[in-house]
Amino acid sequence: MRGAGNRYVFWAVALAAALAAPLALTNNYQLGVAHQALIFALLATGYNLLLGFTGLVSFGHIALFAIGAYASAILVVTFGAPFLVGVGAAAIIAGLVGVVIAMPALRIKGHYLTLLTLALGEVIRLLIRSMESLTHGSQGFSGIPRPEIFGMSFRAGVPLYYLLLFALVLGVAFVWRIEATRYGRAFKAVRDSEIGAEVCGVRTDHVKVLAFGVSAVFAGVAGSLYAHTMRFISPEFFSLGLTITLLAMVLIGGRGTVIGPIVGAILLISLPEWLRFVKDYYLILFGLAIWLCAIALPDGLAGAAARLLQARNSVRGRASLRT
Amino acid sequence: METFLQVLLSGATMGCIYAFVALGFTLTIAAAGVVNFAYSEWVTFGSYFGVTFAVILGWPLWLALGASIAGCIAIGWLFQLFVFTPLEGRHFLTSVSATIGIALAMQALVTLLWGPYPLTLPTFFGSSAVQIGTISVFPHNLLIIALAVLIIGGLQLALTRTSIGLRLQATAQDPMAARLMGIPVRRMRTLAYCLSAGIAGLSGFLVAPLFVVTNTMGFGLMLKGFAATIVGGWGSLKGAVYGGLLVGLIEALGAAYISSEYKELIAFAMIIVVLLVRPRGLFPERIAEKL
Amino acid sequence: MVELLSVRDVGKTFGGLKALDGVSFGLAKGEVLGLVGPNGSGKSTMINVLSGVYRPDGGDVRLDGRSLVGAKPSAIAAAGLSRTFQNLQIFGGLSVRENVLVGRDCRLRSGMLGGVFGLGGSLREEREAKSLAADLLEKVGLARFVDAPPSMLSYGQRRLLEVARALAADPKVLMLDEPCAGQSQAEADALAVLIRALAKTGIAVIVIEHNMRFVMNLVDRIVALNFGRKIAEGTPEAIRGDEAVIEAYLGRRGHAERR
Amino acid sequence: MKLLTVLSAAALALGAVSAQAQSDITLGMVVGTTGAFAGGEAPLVNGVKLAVEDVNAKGGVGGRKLKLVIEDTGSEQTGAVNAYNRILAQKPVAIMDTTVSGFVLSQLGAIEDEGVPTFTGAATAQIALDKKGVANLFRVRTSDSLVPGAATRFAARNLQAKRIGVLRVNNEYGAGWRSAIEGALAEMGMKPAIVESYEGADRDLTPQLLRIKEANVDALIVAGDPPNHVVAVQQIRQLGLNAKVIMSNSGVLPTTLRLYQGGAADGFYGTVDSLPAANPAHKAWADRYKAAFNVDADYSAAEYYDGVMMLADAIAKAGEKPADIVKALRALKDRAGVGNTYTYADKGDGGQTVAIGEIKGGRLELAAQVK
Amino acid sequence: MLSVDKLCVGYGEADVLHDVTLRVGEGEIVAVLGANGAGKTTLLAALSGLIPARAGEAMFDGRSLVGAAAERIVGWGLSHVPQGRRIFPGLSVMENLVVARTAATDRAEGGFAAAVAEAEELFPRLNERRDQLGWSLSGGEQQMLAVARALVARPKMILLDEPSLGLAPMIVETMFSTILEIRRREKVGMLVVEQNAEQALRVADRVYVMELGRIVLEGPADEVARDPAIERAYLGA
Repeated sequence: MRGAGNRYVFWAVALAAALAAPLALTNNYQLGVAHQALIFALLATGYNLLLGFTGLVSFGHIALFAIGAYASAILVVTFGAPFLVGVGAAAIIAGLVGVVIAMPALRIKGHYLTLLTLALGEVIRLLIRSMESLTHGSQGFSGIPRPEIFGMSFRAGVPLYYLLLFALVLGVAFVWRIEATRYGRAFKAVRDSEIGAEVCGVRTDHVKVLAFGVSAVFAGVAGSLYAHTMRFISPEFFSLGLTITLLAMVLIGGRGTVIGPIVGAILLISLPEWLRFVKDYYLILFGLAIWLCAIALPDGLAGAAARLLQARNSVRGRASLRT
Repeated sequence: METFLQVLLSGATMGCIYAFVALGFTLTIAAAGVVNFAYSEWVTFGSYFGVTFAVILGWPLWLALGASIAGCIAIGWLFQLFVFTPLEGRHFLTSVSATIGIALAMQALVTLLWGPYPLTLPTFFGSSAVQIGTISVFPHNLLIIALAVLIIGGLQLALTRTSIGLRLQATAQDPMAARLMGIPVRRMRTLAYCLSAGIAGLSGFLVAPLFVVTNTMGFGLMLKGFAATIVGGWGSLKGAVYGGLLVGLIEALGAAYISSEYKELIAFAMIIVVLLVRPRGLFPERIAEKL
Repeated sequence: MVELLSVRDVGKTFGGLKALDGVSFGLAKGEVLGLVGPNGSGKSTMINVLSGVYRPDGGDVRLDGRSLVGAKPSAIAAAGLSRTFQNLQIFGGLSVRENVLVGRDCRLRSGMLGGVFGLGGSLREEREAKSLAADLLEKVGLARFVDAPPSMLSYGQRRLLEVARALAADPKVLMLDEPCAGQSQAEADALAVLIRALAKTGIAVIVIEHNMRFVMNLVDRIVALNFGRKIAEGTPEAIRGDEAVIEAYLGRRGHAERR
Repeated sequence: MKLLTVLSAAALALGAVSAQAQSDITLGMVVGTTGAFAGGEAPLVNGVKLAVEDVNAKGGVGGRKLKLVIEDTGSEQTGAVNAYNRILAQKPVAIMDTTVSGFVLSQLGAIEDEGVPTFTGAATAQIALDKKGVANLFRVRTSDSLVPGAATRFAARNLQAKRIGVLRVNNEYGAGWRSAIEGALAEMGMKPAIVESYEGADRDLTPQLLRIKEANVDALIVAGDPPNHVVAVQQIRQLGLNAKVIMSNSGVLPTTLRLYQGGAADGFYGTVDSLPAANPAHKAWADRYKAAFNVDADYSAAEYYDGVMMLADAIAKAGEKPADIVKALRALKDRAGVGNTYTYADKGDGGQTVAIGEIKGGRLELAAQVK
Repeated sequence: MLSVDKLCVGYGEADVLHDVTLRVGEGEIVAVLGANGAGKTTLLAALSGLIPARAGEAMFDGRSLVGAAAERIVGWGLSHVPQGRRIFPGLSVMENLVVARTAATDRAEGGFAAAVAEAEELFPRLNERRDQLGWSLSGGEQQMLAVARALVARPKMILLDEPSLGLAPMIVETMFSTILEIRRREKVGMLVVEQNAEQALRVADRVYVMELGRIVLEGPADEVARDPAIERAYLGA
C-alpha cells in the first residue's frame, strides 16, 4: 500500500508544479512551448490508451487529431458556434471516426495494422484537403479565435495555459480511473495476450473498438485545443511526420504508463528548445538523444523508473517474505 | 494506347525505385527483424555521395557510383555496430524509435555537410529523350529498369544459387537452426545490412538525376517503400519487389486515368483494399502459428 | 450419468493432418477427467476446440445441452467453460489480482463511463469482484502476491494464477492444460487437493497432464488419445493395464524383449 | 510537470545571456536553417547579413550597432511559432520573418499582439495586407495576388496563348496560384484549358503532363518548389510538350537555374519581382552579394536587404519604439530598393514590381517588365 | 569421445539441469530417456552451444564445449539435430543440404556430392523430393532431412533430439533402423534423446534415464529395459 501512497504524493507534487509553472514561464515563448507540450501531452495520453494499453500500433492517429481541429474550427469560425460546442463536436466526430477506423482494423494484425491505419489516416487527411468549401483545402484554415467560455476569454497566454492544463488533468484523471476498471484491465489483457483475454471471457473485438473510440475522443479534444491555440491549421501540418513524433513521445516516455506519454510529450516538445544553445547542431543532438533513449531504455523513461523502483521494492519484498 | 504505354513506363520506373527501397528495407527485417526507418537517409546520403564524387570531385560517373555504394555500405557497417545489433530481438517499435532518432540526426547532418541548396547529378546518357515508336523514352529510366531487373534478378540468383545466399536465407528463416549448421549468424546479418546499404547507395545514385538532391528527398520514398514492404508481405523479399512495382503503377495509372488531384488518395485506398482482401500481404510468409 | 459437457465425433484437420478424428466423450457434474496421450496426440487441440480457439471441422460440443460450436471463446467462457494454457497466457502488465479480475470480466456488467465515474453500482461490483479475487488467490495459495506483478511468481505459481483466473468466471467446466508442468511435488500435491475440492462443489474438471502419477491418483476417469483418435477410456487402473495405452507410450513391448 | 519548471528555468537562464550586449540593437530573424525550407531561405539570411554589415559599417543606427539574432523554424509550423516567440523574448527592434505563408499565418496572433515591426517575404494573398491588414506586418515581396496574374497576362498577351494550362503543387502555395490565375483569366474572359496538380514530393509528372499535352495548350504555368520545377522541365522536354512554359518564382532562382541540365530550361519563362539585369542598382548589389557569398543573388535576398535598410532609416528617423517605427514605415511611398519598389502608405503590401524573365543559355534575361 | 561432468544449466532464475554426468564413446549409441520436462532437450542445447552452462564441464574430442559458440562446435564434428526438426521452410531439400555443408564435408572423400549421395542412399525419399520446399514436407520427411543435414557435415557424433516426435509408428521404426544403419556405415556415435522408450532401447548400447533435471538411472540398454523404474518414470505407479 505504500506504493499507492507514494503515487498520490507524486501526482500531487506534479500537479502543484504544473499549477505553479506560469510563475516561471515569464514570456510568450516559454508559455507557447508549454501550451504545445500540454496539448501534445493530452494527445499522447489518448494515443497511449491505444498503443500502450491495448497494444494496437496505429499510424493513423494524427488524422483524428486533424478531424478534431477542423471540426472545431469549422463550427466556431464558419458557423459561429461557441468554443465549447466546437470542442464537444470535435470529441464526438473524432470518436465516431475512430470507431469506424477500428472496424477494418479488427481483422488485421501487427505490421499490417500499422500500414492499414497509416493508409486510413492519409485518406482522411487527403479528404480534408479536398473538401475545399468546408476546410479551405490546402490553403489552410486561418483566423481561428482563441477559446472563449461563457464570455471568459483565454486569449492571453497564462489563462490559456490553465485551460489546457485543466483539459490535460481531466484526461489524465480519466485514464487513471479507467485503469482501475474492468476496461483498463481488459485493454492491457488484450495487449499482453489477445487469445488469453478472449478465452478469459473478454470480448476482445469490443474492447479494441472501445480503445480506438476513446483514444479518438482524446485526439479530437486535443485537436480542437490545438486549432484554437495556434489559430491556423493546414492539412500539411497533420502529416506522417507528426504521427512519428507522436509515436516517439509515447515510446520514449514509456508506453502503458499514465505518466509516460506526458513526460515524453514534454521532453520531445521542449528538448529541441533546450538544445538550441548548440545552434546548428541541435537537431543532431536531439536525434541522438532519441536513439540513445530507445536503445538504453526499451520501456521508456517511465518504464525505466518503474523498474528501478520495483527492483528496490522487490529486494525489500523478498526480505520480508523470507521472515 | 500511347498514353497508356507512356504512363506504364514512368510508373514502372517509379515502381522499380520503390522496389529497390522496399528491398533494402526488407533485408534488415528478414535478416534480424530490425525495422530501419533511417533508410530514407541512407538513400539521401547515397545521392549526396554521388554529387560529391561525380560533381564536386569530378570523378567519372561509374567510379562515383561505386564510391557512393561503398560510402553507404560504410554507413551500414556503422549502423550494424551502433544501431542494429543492440536492436536485434527487440520489439518492432523500439527499432522504429531508435532509427527515427538517427534519421533526424542524419537529416540535420546533410544540411551541415552539403549546405542548404538543392543539388543535382548528371545521368550516364544525358538528359534528352529517345523516341521509340510513339512513346518517348528517357534513357536513364531504362537504366533504372534494367538495373532493377539485373540487381533484383542477380540478388535472386545469388540468394538461391550460391551457398552464401542460401546461408543468408537460412539465417533469416531460422537463426537457431542456422547456428547448428555452423553458419556464422552474426556475419550473415552484417552481410544483409551491408547489402541493404549497398542498395540504398545505388538507389540514391539512380534517383538523384530524377529527384533533385535535397535533405528531405528520402522521406517520401521511404514512405512508399514501407507501404510496398507491407503490401508485399512483411519480411518477404519477393513481396517487396512486387509491392514496390504495384505502388508505382497504381500511382501513375491512378493519376493518368482517374485524377491527379486524388492520386495519393487512390493509392492509399488501393492499399487499404489490398490489405482487406489479403490481411497478411500479397506474399505472406509461411510460418505456422503455434499456440 | 447426466452429461454436463458432451463431445460428439469432434474432428479437426490442419493442412491434411488429422489432429482430431471423431473423438467423443462426456463429462458429468463434479467429475474429474484426465485427458492423456503422448506428445502430438491431439490433447491440446481438443482443449482449443472446446474453448473455441479452433473451430472443429465436424462433430458437436454441448454444454448443458447448448451447442458451443462456432461460438467465440469469450462467449464460451461466459457460458461456463474456462481453461488454462500449456504455454502460459499470463497478462504480464497486470498485477496478480488484476489477472484474476480479467477472468471475472464476463460476469461484470458496468459500462465504461459508469466505471470511470463510479456510477450505477459499479463501485460495489468492483469491490465484490476484488474480494472474490482475494478469496481465489487465497485458495490457490497466492494471497501474499495480490499486488505483485506476475513476474515475481515462479513458473509453477503462474500456473496456479491461471487456475485462479479461470475460476473467477464461475465455470461449470474447468480445463487445465498441463497444470503440473514446472511445479514441485509438494505444489502438485496441493493442486490435486484443490482440484478435488473444486469437484466437490460441482465443477467438472478436465486435466491434461504428462505427469502420470499425478493423473492416476487424481482423476475419476481417463480418456486416452493417440494420433487424434480416442484409444481408450476408463478408470485409471484400467488405463494403466491397457495394452493400447502402453503401446502408445512405450511402443510395442514385444520388440524390447526381443533384444 | 517538474520537468516543465526546470525547462522554464533553463530558458530563463538562456534569455539572461542574450541581455549582455546592452549597447546593440537586436534585429531578429526567423527562418528555416534546417529541414525542407533551408535551401529556399538561406539567401534571405545572406541578404539580411549584408544589410546589417552595411548599416554597421556606416556606424549603425543612432550610434548603436545592429546585432542579428537568427532562430530556426526547423521548417515546421510549431517550430516557426516558437522561433518567433523566442525572438520576441529577446526584445528585438524588428523581425525579419520566414517566407513560408503557413508559418506566418500561425504567427499572426503573436505578430499582432506584440506589435513588433515584422517583415515577411510570404507572398500568399491569404495574408491580407491590403488596407485592413495587420498594421505592423510588412511584405517585402510582391504579393501573390499580383504575380500569378502577371504571368497569366504575359502568357495571354505577350505570348498570344489562347489555351493556358496550369500545373500546380497541391499545397497552400499552389492553391493560391491556381485561384489567382483563374481570376486573371476570368478578367480577360478566359478559362484555364486544364488544371493539373501534384504532390510536393512527386518526382514523376508524366501522367499530368500527358493530360496537359492532350489538352493542347499553348502555354503552361507551373507553380511549385525548386525541385518540382527541375523535374517538370526535364519531363516536359522528354515528352515533347510544345507549349510556352512560365514557371513560378522558385523555378528561376539562381540556385535553381544551376540544376537544369544541358540547357533543358532554355526558352522557358519565369516570374521574378525584379531582375539584376534590368536594374543597375540591383546589378551592383548582386555583384557584391556574389563576391560575399560565392553564389548568385536572387531577388528575395535583395528584398530582405531592402527591408533592413528601410528599417534602419525608420529607426534613425523615429527612434526605437515599435509604434513609432511602424508609423515611419507606413509613411513610405515608392521607395526604390535594390530588389523592389515599396509603398507602405496605405497597406502592408509593399512590393509592386513583377518581371518576367526568359532563360537563355542557363541565365535569366528580362522578357517583360510588368510594373 | 563426449564426456560430460556435473553439468548445470538453467534459464533465468530456474535451474533445469543439475549435475548431469554422462559419457558417449566413439561409435556408441547412447539414449537419454525421460518424460516431458525432464531436461533432455536442454541437455542437448547446452552441449551444442545454444545455451551456456552454469557450472560443470563438457569435453568433446579433446575440446571443451563450455563457452564455445554453436557455429564452431559443428566444425569440430558434433552435429545437433534439434527438436521439431527446424528445417529451413523456404529452402528446398537440396538447399537445406547445401547450407549444412562444412569444411569437413569438403575434406572427406568425394566432397559434398558424395555426402549428398550417401544421405540420399539412406533416405531415398529425399532424392524424390530434392526440389520441394522445406515447409511442404511431411513430418517424417522433415525428420529424414534433418538427419541428412547432420550427416552432410561429416560429424564424428550426432546429437539427436526426439527423432520420433509426432511421427507415425511405421516411420518411427524406419527412422530407428536407419540410425543403426548410419552407425554401421559412418561409425559415428550418437546421443539420442527420446520419449519413445521402446524404440530408443532397441537401438541404444547404453541408456541414461532423466527425471526433473537429474540422471536417475543408467546402464546397458537391456538391463535398463528390464528395470521396472523405467515404466514408473513414464506411467507413474
